[in-house]
Amino acid sequence: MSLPQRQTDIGPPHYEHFLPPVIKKNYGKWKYHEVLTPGTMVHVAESGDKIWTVRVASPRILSTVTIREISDIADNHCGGHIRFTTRNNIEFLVSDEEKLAPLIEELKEKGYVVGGIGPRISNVIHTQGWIHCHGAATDASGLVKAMMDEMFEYFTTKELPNKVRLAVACCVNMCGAVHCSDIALVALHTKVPVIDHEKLKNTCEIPTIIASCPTAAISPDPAKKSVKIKESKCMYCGNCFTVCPAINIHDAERDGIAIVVGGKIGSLRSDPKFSKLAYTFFYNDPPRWPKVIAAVKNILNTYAANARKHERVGEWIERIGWEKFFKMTNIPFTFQHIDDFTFMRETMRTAATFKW
Amino acid sequence: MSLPQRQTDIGPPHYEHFLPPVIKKNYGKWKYHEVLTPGTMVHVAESGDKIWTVRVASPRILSTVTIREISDIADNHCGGHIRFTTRNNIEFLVSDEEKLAPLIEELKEKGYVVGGIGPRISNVIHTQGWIHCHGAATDASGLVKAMMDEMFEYFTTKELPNKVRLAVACCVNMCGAVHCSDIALVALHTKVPVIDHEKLKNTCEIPTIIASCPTAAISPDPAKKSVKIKESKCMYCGNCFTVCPAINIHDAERDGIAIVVGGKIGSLRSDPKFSKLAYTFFYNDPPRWPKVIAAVKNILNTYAANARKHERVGEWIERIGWEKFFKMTNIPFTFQHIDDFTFMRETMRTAATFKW
Amino acid sequence: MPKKYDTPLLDELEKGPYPSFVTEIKKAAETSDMSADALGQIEKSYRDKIPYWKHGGIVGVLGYGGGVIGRYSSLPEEFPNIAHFHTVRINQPSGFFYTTKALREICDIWDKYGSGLTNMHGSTGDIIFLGTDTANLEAIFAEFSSRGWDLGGSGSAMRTPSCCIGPARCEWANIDTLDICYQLTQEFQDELHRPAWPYKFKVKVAGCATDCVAAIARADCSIIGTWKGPILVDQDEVKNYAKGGMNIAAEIVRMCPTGCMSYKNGELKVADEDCNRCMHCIAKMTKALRPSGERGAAILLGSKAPIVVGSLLSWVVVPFIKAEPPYDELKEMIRNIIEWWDEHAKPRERIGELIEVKGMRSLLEYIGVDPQPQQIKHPRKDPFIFFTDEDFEKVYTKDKV
Amino acid sequence: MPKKYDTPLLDELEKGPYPSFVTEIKKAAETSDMSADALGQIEKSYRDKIPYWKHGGIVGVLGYGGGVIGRYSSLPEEFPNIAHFHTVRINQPSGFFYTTKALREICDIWDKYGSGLTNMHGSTGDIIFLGTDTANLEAIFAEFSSRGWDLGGSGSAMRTPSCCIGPARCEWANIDTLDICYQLTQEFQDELHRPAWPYKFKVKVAGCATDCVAAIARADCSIIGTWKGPILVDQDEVKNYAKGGMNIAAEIVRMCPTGCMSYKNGELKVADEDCNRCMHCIAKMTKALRPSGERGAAILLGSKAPIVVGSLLSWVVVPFIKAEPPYDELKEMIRNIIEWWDEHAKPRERIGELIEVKGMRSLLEYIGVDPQPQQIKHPRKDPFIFFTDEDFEKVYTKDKV
Ligand code: SRM
Ligand code: SRM
Ligand code: SRM
Ligand code: SRM
Ligand code: SF4
Ligand code: SF4
Ligand code: SF4
Ligand code: SF4
Ligand code: SF4
Ligand code: SF4
Ligand code: SF4
Ligand code: SF4
Repeated sequence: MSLPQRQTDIGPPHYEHFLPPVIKKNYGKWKYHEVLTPGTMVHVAESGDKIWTVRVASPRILSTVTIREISDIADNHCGGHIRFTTRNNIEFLVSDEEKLAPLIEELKEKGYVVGGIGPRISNVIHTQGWIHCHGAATDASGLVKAMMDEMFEYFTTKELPNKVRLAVACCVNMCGAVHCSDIALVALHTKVPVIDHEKLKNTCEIPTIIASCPTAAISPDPAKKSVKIKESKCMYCGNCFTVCPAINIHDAERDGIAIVVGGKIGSLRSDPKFSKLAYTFFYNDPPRWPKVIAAVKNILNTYAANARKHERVGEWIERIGWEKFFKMTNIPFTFQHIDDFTFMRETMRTAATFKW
Repeated sequence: MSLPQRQTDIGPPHYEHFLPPVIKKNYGKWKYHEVLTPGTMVHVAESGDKIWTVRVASPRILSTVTIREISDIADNHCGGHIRFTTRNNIEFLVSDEEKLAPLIEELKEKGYVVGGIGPRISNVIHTQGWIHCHGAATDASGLVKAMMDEMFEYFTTKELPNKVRLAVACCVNMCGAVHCSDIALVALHTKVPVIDHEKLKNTCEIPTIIASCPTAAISPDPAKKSVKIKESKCMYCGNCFTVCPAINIHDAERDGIAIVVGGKIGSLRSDPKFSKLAYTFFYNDPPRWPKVIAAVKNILNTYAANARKHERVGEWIERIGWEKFFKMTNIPFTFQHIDDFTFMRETMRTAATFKW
Repeated sequence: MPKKYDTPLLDELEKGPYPSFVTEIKKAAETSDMSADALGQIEKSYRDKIPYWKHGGIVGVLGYGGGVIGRYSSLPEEFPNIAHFHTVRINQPSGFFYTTKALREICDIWDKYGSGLTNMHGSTGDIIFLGTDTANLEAIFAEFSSRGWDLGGSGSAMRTPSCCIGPARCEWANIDTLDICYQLTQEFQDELHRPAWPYKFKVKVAGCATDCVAAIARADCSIIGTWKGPILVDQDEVKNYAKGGMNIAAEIVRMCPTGCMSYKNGELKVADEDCNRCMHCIAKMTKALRPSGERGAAILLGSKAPIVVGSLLSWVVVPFIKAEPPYDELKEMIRNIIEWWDEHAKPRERIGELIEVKGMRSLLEYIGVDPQPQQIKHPRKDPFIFFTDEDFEKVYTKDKV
Repeated sequence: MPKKYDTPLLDELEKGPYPSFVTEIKKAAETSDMSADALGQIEKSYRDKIPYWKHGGIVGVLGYGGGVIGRYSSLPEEFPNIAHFHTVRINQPSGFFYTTKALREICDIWDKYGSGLTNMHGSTGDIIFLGTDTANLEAIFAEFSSRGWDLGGSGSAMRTPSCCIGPARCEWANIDTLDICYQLTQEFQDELHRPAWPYKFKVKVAGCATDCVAAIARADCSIIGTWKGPILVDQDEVKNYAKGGMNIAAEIVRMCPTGCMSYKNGELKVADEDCNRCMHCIAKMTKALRPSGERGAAILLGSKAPIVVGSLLSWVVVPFIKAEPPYDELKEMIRNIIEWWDEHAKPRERIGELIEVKGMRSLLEYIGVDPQPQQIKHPRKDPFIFFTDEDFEKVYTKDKV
């Protein structure tokens, strides 16, 4: 069987080939939009043209079976056009109001979940986990599924003070949006990695390993033609493992999950913010990690009940103060919450002002 | 002539010996106070007793001649009691309203300046300068005098939105309050120090010198049994000069003065703040440094005209934003304003939000 | 018929209302041996709480240095069909728009050569095809590229740029995000496919400071649309919002970060010279408020995940640059930025980390951008100030200071 | 008769309305050869724009290691009377209160042995006697100490503690600043006079968060009074302020950093559980508002000038500690803090710098203080988290997490 003629450096297809006609026509000339339901909105162009969007949840891992199915739906209602969002939801677009109801009907019929628009929870940005990554300290997709089952109403119906952006990363490389999310899970190793000196000698470059360590915990071990790790300096980031497979960071009993909160990306009202540590550690507890999910719900519910309209999680916490956040959520405050190194400097309180 | 019997480790005299009777009686039982004039206030105790304070400016350098003179005044009106403030002003205290006017009269007669209470400029925290310190890149007392002559009305009469705390330091050791003052002057060296290798060899410890450099600019020069300085890494802090007199940091032509703004110490309304760089550099221009003083006035006047009541300089700037501060004051923005090293991280803007 | 594994733990994750990745893997596993074995191995991970994947070696297609992530099962005897399980990154079209025709075409290819599993999309933006064998890579590439698709980035290279939906369906886009994304991707084809830089370099393009593509947090080069003119207010629409139940004082005026709005007698006013264009009021009252005047982009640099020196948000480097076709100024600016980084960085040093090491001045001088207060949150605090002799000849001259 | 120098530049600084240091030096120079020469040398500095002082060697009094700063003219031929020009630091009384009798006594000593010039006071708090000869030091010390005065600190030692006027004349003092300052000074006499620590250690005591002694910015150990109870509101006085022209909404309620105040129908309310005790409202409406309930001190550590790692403000370490005579708990806490520092610091490393190097946990565990959210502005961002095996046995136990 002969292969077609390969091409190189052509880049992706030009986006114009894929734009629905109403978009091509009104490109850059939209005037306003209205959110109609938790899963639908309409954008109105200066020309008066309109486009309705129906947003559908996706597990992000899609089989070709499912991609073919949503293509069928898009053929039936959307003139063969479809898009995905930056948070991995699927969007069906129609330029004719009459097409909206039948589209939604078919979607519901086939078990698709409509929602995620407006001040609520949308899809969870996440990473590969045990499904594809060698570094994963947890599974990302499983956590997302377990979490979204419990948050489901906030995707499909209920409102929150503002959007709440969730994320999951399966190690501190954080191939996602954890560091700037409203509520996010990040998997941690908590034990100094174990070195296979024989393997290391043959497979890895010692200077690269030494340079990889953020805390300078690694030094040469000339006797073994390998390296050694100063235990008190290691914070289990796994960067040495990334550059050298002979260093094993995994530990089934001590890998676990932290929850960070209060990050955001947009500049509305307040600057983009980093997420900060809320819960320090949970053991891995697949397939549904009940304690982790309960903890997320605790934070979410406290936010939902107390924040002002339009306040993001981080804005709410900053208004009430972190000591009050810990009090209201009953999250235990530990040594681990206090930052280290020069980061400590900006994060310690430098005012004799307290809430009790 | 025989000396009296020395004592050791006795500490300072007990403060109770020096408290005026009305203070002893009402110690810890004050109820409220009222500012009566720019230089006088009254404190009222729960007992109903009152104490009037008259504050008088001091150059801080006082001759014994002057100390005797103010002692005479205190004898005449204050029962032989007197105090100094944490900003080096002199305070005369009376417990009887009738004594107030004659006290003030004698003070004015003898040329003392009454003022500094309430939302205005008080005395300037400063350092030794050319009067006593080997490290001084300028003279502190001279700058204070030149500045306060121009700010005089803000000490004696005029109000400002809030207190404006001024400070002067004659080198970056900053033996004063520069790093947290509303407006402050700090003298800078701007040239890499010059090493007298012969002298260094005999008088200084090389490891101490190397350790003293914050930027690791200094390394051994074994050939000369001395050290060498990597020019591109030196930011002229003078710390090497402090630990080793064979390293000369002074340069009459290139020593100069920077102006920093927006610091504060109290926690009222907003956390204590560091001062930030406003004007990068002025040449030394004794005896009156006219450009420096004009620059301070420029900042002060812009603040006075635009801040809200009770806003400190730093609070005003943070409300309007630094770009607007630079615009309103016409201060040139230079590469030097942008911070270096890890400090850069917290000081660069991380939002696409701008005023133009 | 692919092998069936007992997956009691994963089966738990098919329950509940949210769409299940397990169901997707099972769907693929009906026809793909790879997906079947993957399911088996993942179940084992769920039981043992560790991953069973090994580091990837260098795998790829001829003439390219990236686009494929090598991955091997560490239990190849137990799960032979995923002894190799590489992912292929295909560069997505700007804005994630597709025709169903195109989608079906890529599904056909993947069913033929791969696991039948995808990520739509990866965090960087690529279409991720999850799991194939080294032997298939050339064929996969030929099939895709002949149909107009190309590989995405990986390794120490330009990474696949991505963008928000922007002008395609958003009233706030100040720049043509889709076009800029496309043009930059084309411009850097060589650098995208042949890793030759110190480390990865990511580009994301957002149409406004709302930043729906997380540019400011997840791209070494964050291009964000902005404008310079005033906010136009339609007072009739303001009244409609009030009628509709919006508490304009609390929800808009009080939440304006610069305090530059006022609302009196049903009239909403903006003191434009104090507005910092945060987008809050515009987003919440889209019918009543809109930006006007000059449009352009801000270039911010440096954001990244925590490894090695802590997570960074991007820093403003170019507060305002014109961004109109053919984008020459923009492209040159980005080229110069990358050049500076490429020249100075150590291996595995992101541009944000390098800026910290070399100082912002070094970069700004190289790319010819003036220092401006719009670049900073606030000026330095400590008087540890570097000067050059030139500064004293040009800036701090005796007549001026 | 001391020599007269021509001082045209300094004479300029006798003009103008603010009191002049030049006048003071001239007054002293009328009878003191030292002050006369000092004036001459300072004039020369004004002309040449550099100081003419040399580093001090080690000079002092028997049995003491500090309290005198050695200083020598670098032009001893030209200005022989200031070949030596050491300063003597005398520990000031708490709150800077004096009787005129005491002042005259110390003037007598200084006129006899020194330049007749003082600083009332130095930045740390001492009375600074400016300029004397090595030969006079023992005599000076004997004269002072026999009259109840002692030297202040210098070198790598406890430095002279100082405090705000506090309960002596201020309605907001939560702690007895004068007494605490005195008691701590007494407690650390040995450490104050005999430098034996890695570097200087400064203590300042403020009665409330207004911090009129700049404790939070200029003391390694900043002791600041605070309270736990509600703010008491006298509504009649609130009305008086309003009548007096105060715009309570703008000046008080809007400026409250926690937004916990409301003002309706002439009534001012504080939601005490949200108040962070910043002192603004109390300071501006002292007749109407006052703290109540439990009083104590917060201990903050680490503030200092920029050399070497950048200026620091003190960090909250002990958010609340009882501070009542005999201050045993407070003294022990401070001793332990110093012990930890003394044990770990390198030479010339201040406690703030050490905390950064060793981590806050090391200190907190040593002094037995629990981690509390009151210690931080916000928790860490990056997940680079240290754990001990003990943490997993005690804190992160399987039944709990
Ligand atoms: C479709 C999408 C862009 C795309 O290219 O795919 C998009 C589309 C819109 N965003 Fe977004 N945003 C999208 C990701 C984001 C992101 C990025 C992210 O989450 O990683 C952000 C930044 C989040 C953050 O700040 O942490 C984002 C923050 C916003 C905000 C700011 C909310 C706030 O007040 O903080 C608005 C304004 C609003 O909601 O009022 C907004 C508003 C909008 C509008 C109304 C813009 C418009 O006029 O069309 C669009 C519909 C809103 C909605 O979904 O509720 N969009 N939006 C993305 C949908 C993701 C999804 O499936 O849910
Ligand atoms: C006498 C003195 C204490 C002492 O032990 O000597 C003192 C005394 C008082 N201070 Fe102070 N402060 C004194 C130094 C300070 C300092 C320290 C410094 O400047 O180095 C500060 C911190 C400055 C800062 O934040 O940068 C200070 C910030 C305040 C404030 C806060 C102002 C604000 O709103 O930010 C108040 C409250 C007020 O003015 O409403 C205050 C209020 C007061 C009150 C009203 C307290 C009282 O009820 O008695 C006293 C008279 C106020 C006045 O002078 O206007 N005092 N005050 C100090 C006088 C210095 C001088 O000669 O001017
Ligand atoms: C596939 C993807 C996650 C996903 O599920 O979507 C991914 C997967 C991996 N990332 Fe990532 N990263 C992915 C987006 C990200 C992002 C998010 C983004 O691009 O917006 C980040 C954070 C932003 C950033 O770049 O800092 C990210 C930060 C990292 C890092 C940390 C780099 C750093 O400088 O901090 C590493 C470690 C490394 O490079 O050695 C890493 C390394 C990896 C490796 C290659 C693991 C490794 O060490 O070899 C992962 C391969 C997993 C696998 O087996 O398939 N990945 N990685 C994302 C790429 C898909 C795509 O092309 O569209
Ligand atoms: C006299 C005084 C300035 C004044 O005019 O008031 C002073 C004078 C000197 N200081 Fe200071 N410092 C004085 C208060 C301060 C303060 C303010 C304070 O204590 O509130 C600071 C900033 C706070 C701090 O401690 O960080 C201060 C930070 C320094 C530093 C920088 C230390 C650091 O860690 O950052 C040095 C450099 C050093 O120690 O080598 C320093 C060194 C010096 C030396 C000893 C110069 C030297 O390197 O030998 C100065 C002697 C000058 C002279 O010839 O008389 N002096 N010094 C102050 C002491 C008077 C007193 O005892 O009351
Ligand atoms: S976050 Fe870590 S474990 Fe997860 S995909 Fe990225 S590199 Fe792999
Ligand atoms: S896990 Fe991280 S901190 Fe520990 S040795 Fe490896 S690179 Fe260093
Ligand atoms: S600031 Fe510098 S020059 Fe001035 S007294 Fe202190 S150490 Fe000396
Ligand atoms: S002046 Fe400062 S930066 Fe320069 S060499 Fe000396 S210690 Fe280092
Ligand atoms: S970033 Fe701005 S322009 Fe782009 S989709 Fe979001 S709101 Fe619209
Ligand atoms: S864009 Fe932001 S800053 Fe500007 S007026 Fe609106 S809310 Fe205020
Ligand atoms: S710090 Fe507080 S207690 Fe001390 S004088 Fe100032 S206001 Fe009064
Ligand atoms: S003390 Fe400060 S926080 Fe508390 S009510 Fe008053 S102004 Fe608000």
